[in-house]
Amino acid sequence: MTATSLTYFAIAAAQGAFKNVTVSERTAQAFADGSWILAIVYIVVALGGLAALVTLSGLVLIYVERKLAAHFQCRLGPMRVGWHGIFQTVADAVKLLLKEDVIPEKADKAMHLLAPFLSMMATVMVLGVLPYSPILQITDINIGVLFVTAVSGFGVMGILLGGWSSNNKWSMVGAMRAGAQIISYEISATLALLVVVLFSGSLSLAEIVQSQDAGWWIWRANGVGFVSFIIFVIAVTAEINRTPFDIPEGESELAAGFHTEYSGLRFSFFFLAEFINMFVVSGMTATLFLGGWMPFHIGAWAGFNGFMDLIPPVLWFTGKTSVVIFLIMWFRWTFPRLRVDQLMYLEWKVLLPIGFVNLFAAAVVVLYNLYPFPILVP
Amino acid sequence: MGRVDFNDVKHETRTFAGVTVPVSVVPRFKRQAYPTRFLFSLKSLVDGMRLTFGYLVRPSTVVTRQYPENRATLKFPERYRASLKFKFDENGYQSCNGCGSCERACPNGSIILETRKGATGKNEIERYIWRMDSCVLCNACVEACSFGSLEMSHDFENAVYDRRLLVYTLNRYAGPTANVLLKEENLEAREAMMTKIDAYGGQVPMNGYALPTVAALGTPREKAATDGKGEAS
Amino acid sequence: MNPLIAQIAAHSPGLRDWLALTSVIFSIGLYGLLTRRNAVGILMAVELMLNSAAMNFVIFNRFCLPARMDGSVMAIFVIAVAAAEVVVGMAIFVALYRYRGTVDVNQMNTMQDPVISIEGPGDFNREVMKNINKQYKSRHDH
Amino acid sequence: MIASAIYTVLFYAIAAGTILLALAVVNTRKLLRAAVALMGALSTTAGLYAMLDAQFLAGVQVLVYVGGIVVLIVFAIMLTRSGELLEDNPTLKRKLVGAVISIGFLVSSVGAVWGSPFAIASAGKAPANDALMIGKALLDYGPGGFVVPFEVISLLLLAAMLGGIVIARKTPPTGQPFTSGGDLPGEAEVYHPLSQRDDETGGRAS
Repeated sequence: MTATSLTYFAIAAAQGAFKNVTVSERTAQAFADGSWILAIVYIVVALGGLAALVTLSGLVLIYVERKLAAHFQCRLGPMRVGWHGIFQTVADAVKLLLKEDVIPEKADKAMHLLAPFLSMMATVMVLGVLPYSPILQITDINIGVLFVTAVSGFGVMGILLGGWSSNNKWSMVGAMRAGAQIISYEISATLALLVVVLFSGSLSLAEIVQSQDAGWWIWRANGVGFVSFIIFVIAVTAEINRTPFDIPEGESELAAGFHTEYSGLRFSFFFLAEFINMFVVSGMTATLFLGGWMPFHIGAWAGFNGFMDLIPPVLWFTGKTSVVIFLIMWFRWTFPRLRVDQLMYLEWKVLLPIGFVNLFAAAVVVLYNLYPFPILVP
Repeated sequence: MGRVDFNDVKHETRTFAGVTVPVSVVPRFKRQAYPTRFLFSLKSLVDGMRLTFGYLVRPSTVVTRQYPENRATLKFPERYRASLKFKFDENGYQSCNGCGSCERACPNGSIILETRKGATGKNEIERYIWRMDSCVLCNACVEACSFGSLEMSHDFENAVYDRRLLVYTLNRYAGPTANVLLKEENLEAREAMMTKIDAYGGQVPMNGYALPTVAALGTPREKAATDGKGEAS
Repeated sequence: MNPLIAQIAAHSPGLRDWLALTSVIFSIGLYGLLTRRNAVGILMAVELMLNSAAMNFVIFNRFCLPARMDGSVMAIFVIAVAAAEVVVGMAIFVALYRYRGTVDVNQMNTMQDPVISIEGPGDFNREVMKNINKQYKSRHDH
Repeated sequence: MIASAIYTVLFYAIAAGTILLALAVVNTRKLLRAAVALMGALSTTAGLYAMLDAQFLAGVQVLVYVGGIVVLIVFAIMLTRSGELLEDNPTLKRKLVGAVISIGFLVSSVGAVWGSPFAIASAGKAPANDALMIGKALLDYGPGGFVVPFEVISLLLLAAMLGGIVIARKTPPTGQPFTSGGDLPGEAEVYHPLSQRDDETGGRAS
């Protein structure tokens, strides 16, 4: 069975290797061809790949975060488990798995159990539509950008439920803050994202990447793209509740915010969701503004462009995502936390007006063809 | 961001209700225009990021010390306080005369003095008990001591498995009391009795507990202690 | 082909099945509307009803006029109206709660009659009711 | 054939889920659980929209309902403490009346649906890019365009937003009609608007 399916998969991979199709399309094709096993193999591989991505990127990101945090603060960070503490996260994960899963006595148990899964679901669902490379994407839906914005609502619900069901004042306050913060900053993130949608003329993420063939939107959009890039990075940093916008879990005032009462596996779900969220928003930033898996090209300089094409698209995607992740971590270990009123001030009085003006300017640029590059209309 | 320029602060005298007092007149805080403030905030953000990036790329700034490996080369700040210690001169004598200032100065009763009447009729210290388990290392005893007999040392490796072991005798055994000494005719033997016994100091089990991990108060500690105590009481 | 699969495929949902589904959801919403006493609960029931009504547009669009998107547009309007309704509704509930200490719709009867029955528990409510009654009387004394 | 069978199974599964969640919405005593069930019901409805070839609408449904409306409802539940003050069980009479009316409505409407003929378009194929179609329809002012309703809806949303802010505001602004006096000292202590309506001191006296 295993050998057969592996063979099937190898053949299919060889056939479809250089075609611009997603895993879901291949599954549908296999299904239409009547090869059930191949379709099932595709599904299993996709799900397994997602699970592996979640686990691996979680482990790696947590380690990197701790190391970077340490070095930003003149420390060394984990050094004991393995070479330079490289297995520290694994050890922590094992510890969390073995810990007792405590549920407070007065908690609303069903909701308390459900909340981390909602949080996790919101994150993993976005991973399914990110284009990692032309041939590596779980599914490309028509409304990709809308989908990404929509499913973040489940994350808000997860946090709100987690805070409420713990029956703890700190959790509750943290959850309310998180809810207010996320739905506020979602507006700015959407405004920034609409600029890219305007330029590329499509909601599908794969097509947005394709439209950056001639140059990335961050600079090809005549400054509008750069402004919306900055707004987007700020807004998504707030949306994933990271410092300097981490008032929902402000340690100094709220114990740990909405996940104060969580322990063991469920806490690790919240924790993992936070880091995968960082990967997701960085991947989205890379896809929308930095060209996704598109290699870096300079005009018609064929030699340079050819050299850049040698690097596989997955590496381009990973590299760009890593740069944004580094940026977000750099923010975290540099800036102090904002107060609640400053947070709201920043969103409603600074980012929102700038976002609206920027969107209007982008509309003008697109409408009157004010930019020198041609855009690809699918 | 507006800032107060301290060069603009004027120092003058003013009369309030017939009393003339010197005052400092600080100019009113002025908010700068929005674009200036905006740019200033951006600049401050960039400054902060540059600073932390500098820490990231220069490994020499790392201050972490990896303790068990660098035990031999550990360096402590001058005023680091890890445990209380008696000061002994080169002959092994301490200057403590059992006045009890430290005992009174201790905020939580971590110091217990047992004194006895010495050979010259003055009080002298018999046992200086320091309970590390309740000590907060506040340094009040060291400051209270008029004779400079105490100091805070850098010995920080004091971990034990039993809390009752965190009780120390700080002084050394200074020989039996005078009446015991005088009964001894042999001068050499008298000298020997007056030898400072180092082993007298160190951990003492609390409330007379017999703990397996602590060496019994045997020779010479056991003998010395019983000798001294039996006569003094 | 497997006969079971053929059997299942023969029962592919048609227009009437879809409409029956929305009717069921609508009646569930109606039941909630009639039995709930908490205003927020009633609002949720209304959301269910609005939702099923919006789905009807899409169903008719899909089955009767598949080449156009008018049903989707109407559904988007319904969603927008639902959003507006929830915003105002939530504001009203919060204001009501601040003044009355409850959002039980059975107690929202201050405009009903000069003699007000005190239904709800709690001293706060009682005080409010007494106050209202007193003021009503004093206004009529003038 | 297989696709059709899968479609059928999916339809009945999702429909059953939606109905169960909707029942939970109206029957749960704890309101916050009802809100979670409502979120589930609206998400499964999004799935049904996707099955009706309205992907864009499914996205909008999740975006607006789950990300906005349900979150607002949860906020409303928390702010009015409806989750803690357990709603008392409706009386049997109330339940019976509700059940009779809703089942009566269900029977009559399903009967009407089953009895009436519909002009079902046989050869219908949904357009590939529905977002594009919806966008064009929304901004088209020719025949079949919806630009006027679109503008009206945007006005409605603006009015709702302002109304929400004005109603839920803690202290009413000074000198506005229909408010109780303004940001006066002691305004915060006033717990009922009626208690100061006849009061000449503007809320300052207790």
